[in-house]
Amino acid sequence: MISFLAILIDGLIYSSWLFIIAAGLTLIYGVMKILNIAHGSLYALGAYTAASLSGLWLSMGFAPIGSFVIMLLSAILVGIILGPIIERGLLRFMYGRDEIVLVLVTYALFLILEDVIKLIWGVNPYYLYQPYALLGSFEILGLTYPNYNFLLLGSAVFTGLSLTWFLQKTQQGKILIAVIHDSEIAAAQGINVEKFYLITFTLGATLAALGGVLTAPMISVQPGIGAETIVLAFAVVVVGGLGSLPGAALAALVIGLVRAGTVHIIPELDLFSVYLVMATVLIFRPKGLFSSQEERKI
Amino acid sequence: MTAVLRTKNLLKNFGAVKAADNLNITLESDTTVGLIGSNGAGKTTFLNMVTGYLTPDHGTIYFENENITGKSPRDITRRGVYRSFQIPQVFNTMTVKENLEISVSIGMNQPNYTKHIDETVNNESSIIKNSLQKFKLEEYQEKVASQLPEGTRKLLDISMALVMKPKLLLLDEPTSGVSAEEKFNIMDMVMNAVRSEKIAVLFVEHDMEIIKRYTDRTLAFFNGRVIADGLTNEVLNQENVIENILGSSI
Amino acid sequence: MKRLVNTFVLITMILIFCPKCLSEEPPLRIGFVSFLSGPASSDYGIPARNAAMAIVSSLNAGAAPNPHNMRGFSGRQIELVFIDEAGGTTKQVTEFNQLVLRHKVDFVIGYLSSANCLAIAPAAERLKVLTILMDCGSAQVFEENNYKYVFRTRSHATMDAIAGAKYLLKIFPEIENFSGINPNYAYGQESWRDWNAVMKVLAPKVESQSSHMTKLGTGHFNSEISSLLTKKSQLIHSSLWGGDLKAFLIQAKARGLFKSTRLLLVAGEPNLQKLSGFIPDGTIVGARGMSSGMLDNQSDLNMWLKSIFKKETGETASYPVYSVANAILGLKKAYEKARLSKLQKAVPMADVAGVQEGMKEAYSPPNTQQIIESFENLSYETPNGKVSMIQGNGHQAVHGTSYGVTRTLEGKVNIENILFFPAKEVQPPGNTKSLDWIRNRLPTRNP
Amino acid sequence: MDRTLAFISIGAVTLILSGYAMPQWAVFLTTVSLCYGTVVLGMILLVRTGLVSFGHGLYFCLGAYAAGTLKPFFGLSELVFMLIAAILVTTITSFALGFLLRKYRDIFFAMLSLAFSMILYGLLSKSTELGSTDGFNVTAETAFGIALSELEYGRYLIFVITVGTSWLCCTLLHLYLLSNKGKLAEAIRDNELRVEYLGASVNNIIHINYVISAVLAGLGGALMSISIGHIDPEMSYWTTSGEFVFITIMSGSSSVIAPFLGAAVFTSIRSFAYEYSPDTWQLLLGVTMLVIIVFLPEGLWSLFSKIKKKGSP
Repeated sequence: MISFLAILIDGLIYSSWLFIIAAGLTLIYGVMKILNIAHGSLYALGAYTAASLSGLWLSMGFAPIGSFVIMLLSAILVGIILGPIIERGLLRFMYGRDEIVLVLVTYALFLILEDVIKLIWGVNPYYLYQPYALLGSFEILGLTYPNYNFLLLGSAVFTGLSLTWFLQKTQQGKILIAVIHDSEIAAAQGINVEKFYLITFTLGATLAALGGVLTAPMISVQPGIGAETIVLAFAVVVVGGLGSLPGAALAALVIGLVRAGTVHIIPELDLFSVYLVMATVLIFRPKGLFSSQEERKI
Repeated sequence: MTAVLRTKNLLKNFGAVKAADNLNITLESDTTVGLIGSNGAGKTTFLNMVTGYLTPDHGTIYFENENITGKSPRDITRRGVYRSFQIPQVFNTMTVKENLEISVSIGMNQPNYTKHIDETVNNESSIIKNSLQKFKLEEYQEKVASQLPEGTRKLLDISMALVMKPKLLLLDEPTSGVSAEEKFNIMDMVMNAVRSEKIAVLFVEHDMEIIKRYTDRTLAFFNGRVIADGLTNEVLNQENVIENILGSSI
Repeated sequence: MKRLVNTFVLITMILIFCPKCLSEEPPLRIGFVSFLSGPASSDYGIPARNAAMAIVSSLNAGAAPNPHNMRGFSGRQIELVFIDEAGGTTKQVTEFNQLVLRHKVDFVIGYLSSANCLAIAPAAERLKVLTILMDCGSAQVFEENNYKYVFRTRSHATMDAIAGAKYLLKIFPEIENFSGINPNYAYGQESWRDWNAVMKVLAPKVESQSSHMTKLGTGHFNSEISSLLTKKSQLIHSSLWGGDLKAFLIQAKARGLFKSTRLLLVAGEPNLQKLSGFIPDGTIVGARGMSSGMLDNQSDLNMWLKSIFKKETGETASYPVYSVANAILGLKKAYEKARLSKLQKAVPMADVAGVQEGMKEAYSPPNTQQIIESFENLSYETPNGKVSMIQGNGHQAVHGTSYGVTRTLEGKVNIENILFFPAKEVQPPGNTKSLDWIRNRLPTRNP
Repeated sequence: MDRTLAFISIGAVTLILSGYAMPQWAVFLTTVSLCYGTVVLGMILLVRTGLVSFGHGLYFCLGAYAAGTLKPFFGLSELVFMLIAAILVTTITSFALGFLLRKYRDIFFAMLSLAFSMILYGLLSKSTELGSTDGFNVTAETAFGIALSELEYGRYLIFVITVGTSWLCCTLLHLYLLSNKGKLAEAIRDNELRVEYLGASVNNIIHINYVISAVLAGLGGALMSISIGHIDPEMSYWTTSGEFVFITIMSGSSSVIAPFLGAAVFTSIRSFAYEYSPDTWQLLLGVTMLVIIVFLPEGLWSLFSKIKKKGSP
């Protein structure tokens, strides 16, 4: 009973984290058809920025609770500065190239950013553990969880809902869906597709950074944290169906719960449980959980 | 005359839309049949079912008295049913000549895959030359397919289907997207090639001038059903055809 | 005193017979390989690189204390060529080849990853270049092979498990059960396997409850912590290190895992001070050797190392710094011993025929062969005590280790109740395989 | 005589002859490049078929492990047997997986391949008998029955065998690409539907090409394990496959020589970056990648084909 509940809670927390990162990735893929490996670097940059800025805030003796605001600002800062730099400065010259080439471009970017991070922050770890314990904790059947996890869960739900609202209820969102559906037709109808690419990439980058920002208090921020994350996010996005937001949510949930389950029940399988899920889903749903099978028109 | 193609009670639904509703159609060898109908009448669906791209929900398709229902396009093609497409399906990065070479190499060398392609092409060079000539593609033969004008792409598409000596040829709107001046040219070339080979032809067409000029028999589809079938002149003058199909297209 | 005389003899003889030798001999080139990128760079690779630079520049200036006070290696200056250890064994073997064949380095020092050590060793044999593995823990390297050109100046990881278990049973004899959380790769798996083997021998009644193997770089330990919380084991054995260890501690502390459970960290020391704030008091930590962080070692050598490292980086010397010192000083000692013994042989030869050739040979720098001969079974002083190369046919270092428990005072992590385990208590004698030794109930060396 | 075939053969003979005089480090780099090149040779066959695998590390690793485990499991360390083992294991595995993968295209093919290679990585990392993540050392003690360790030119013989195997793979693949079936690869990339409607089986051809590319990757892995002397599960990690994809895109797929050129350039750049900027080699490699992608969209080989076109208008 305890372990069933624990699997559920642990799985949910892990899923929330996965979803925040995967949401940005799947959005970028949906609109721009770019599977962005540099998403991992943006995640790391978010974590570093939050650790530095919030660390500064705390060391100056301001109210600790304010560090949450700083954290949010860090994510936006990374997204707003780097999103446009990367999209305008590099990616826009690549549109129209093969999807695989675009993956390689972002891989190159990932390599570059890894070293850039090292040049800016060095290799010594940064910590931001204060916010993790700041919100107190709750106990359930003898298991203690910091309330910070609610923040993670809340952020994931908020991200999911607000993106859905944006896509379905706002004018801009509807246009974006048109672009997702067929960017050529959208362009032919006079939609400024490039503007939407910029908006999407910035939004996606902000979400990646947010993922890093929210993780920073739980880890030691140091080189290499982006590399592992990006493969996981890939798995979520692919399992969910590339470009599908609800798909990413479901996939994050499935992968999160499966991972929590394996850790509790058969810890030996932890190393590849994610990939087993990925292979299994792809075998039975070749294009992921949420994707419409399109007949080709001939 | 023997029946090349026979369908029995073909049914196909897409959700609530009936794309094929109890189709019983027989095609004889050595005839040219037109298939008309408004958009969504089920013409392409019929072609797709016959060639195996779609499986009917119900009913059977016989080709030369063999049940071919549910077989793959490849199996059906190998039996001698070839088709062209509304949107030309050619190999875009290859030249016209290479497109034909590939067609020949598949068609003529089923058992001999490991042979060097040049050898195959040399052996069958007369076929390729012939096709290029018949469809006036010689001047384009070194051009890459993606850079051809639409009419030429259509021709290439059809010529690829014809290279293989089909028994039944299905053409899906051979003149759509082609200028008015070009369309008779194209059809003349196609029909000349077909007639010399004694092939049964079924083509889907919106252009009644083409139908009148090139077909003996016409089938009219409406909402997935055959509403008229007979000599072209008679069908085109049938009241329900004028009302449901011709009226809307004028 | 004897050392001082030797050094004096060596310098005077070189100066008398070959006055230009010291200045004219080209510098020795050492390829230095450590993680400069990736997760292991921050706690291991970069401090190691910085330590190598600090130590070499101090040695080149002749500023090290006795017995390492000679400039460079017996007067010859040292140059370092740095390579990143990241990227997998294929790359490492390729780069190793480049270092030796193209950059013509005389020696190679480095390697933290056991996979790299295993892969590099045969390559070193093939290229006949003296290579010192400075840090990797796998016992496999010398227990299953017989290398001529490869040395390891750190003891292998089996010692950590043995000393840890002995320490645990001494301070916590009533222990009934334990669980483990270890990184899911060879080092973590071996660490857990050795630990279980040792516990089975030393305390067969203690129950091994559950084992978690976490992927490197996981970051999220909620599931593992929940599982450990439900198990309520008295002790958690862990060989996590670096970022993973810190993430685990942050998350476990916030969830009160350590209220009822004691922690034993096999590889806790490398970043002990960086763990201030979340490492629970009473955590049992191993030193993976005898780093000064644990032993209050006031020797000149230790003071020297601490001060030059502080000067270079502004930081306190940690585990990898001592690994580098072990490697470089060992090589220096072997080189100088080889040179000295050549010169000593040369003195009686002065009388006999072929004087010229004999002298020339005697004053020429020792070749790899001669250095290897003097390195084998060498005992030498390091900042953390004496190291003896007596295992693996004289190629594998043996030294003692210590364990202690932590107590954080005013933001500084202190270690109390330190117990030192001499080599013979925690290391198999001679060429016995470590797992066999454990299974045979750790017989001590026969005199 | 085909010009490409002549070039490949002259190249192989030149390598073998000059290998005797080349400095050892160059011989080593060449060996590594040839191993990578053989893997990428298989990748370009897939690219021609319109598929990119992000999991070819699977076969690279399987080939290496098949070769490496002959000694511990069967007591064999004959180089020829090692290569045969690699061919057998990769053929069987890819034939089985091919039934599944041949239905996938684009990014889904890439991702499912990735998942499989990561599962192998996980399995190997768990198997302590095979050294877990540390892997184990591999030595070919004999080649064609000749004891390699006793020969002074043992290493050179391995080099010659590597060149020979690459030459054979290259030649055979070139001939295959020119055959009726090989030509269909490009047809499939262009328009699968048309291929089916001409009467050829797209699935079969993809399956065959997949097996061929897997065997080439396996051979590359086996040869690599012999030259490097060590194998570990990292060979199946996604970054290894990523490198193959990079070399493939960098080389261009228009010639069977391109992969070897690409692999040589890649190994040299990486080696250069490692040595001259050990702290920022990733940055250097990333920038180089971008430069190549931007300025040579058709791959390195386009440099040569352009020159050729200029030379013979």
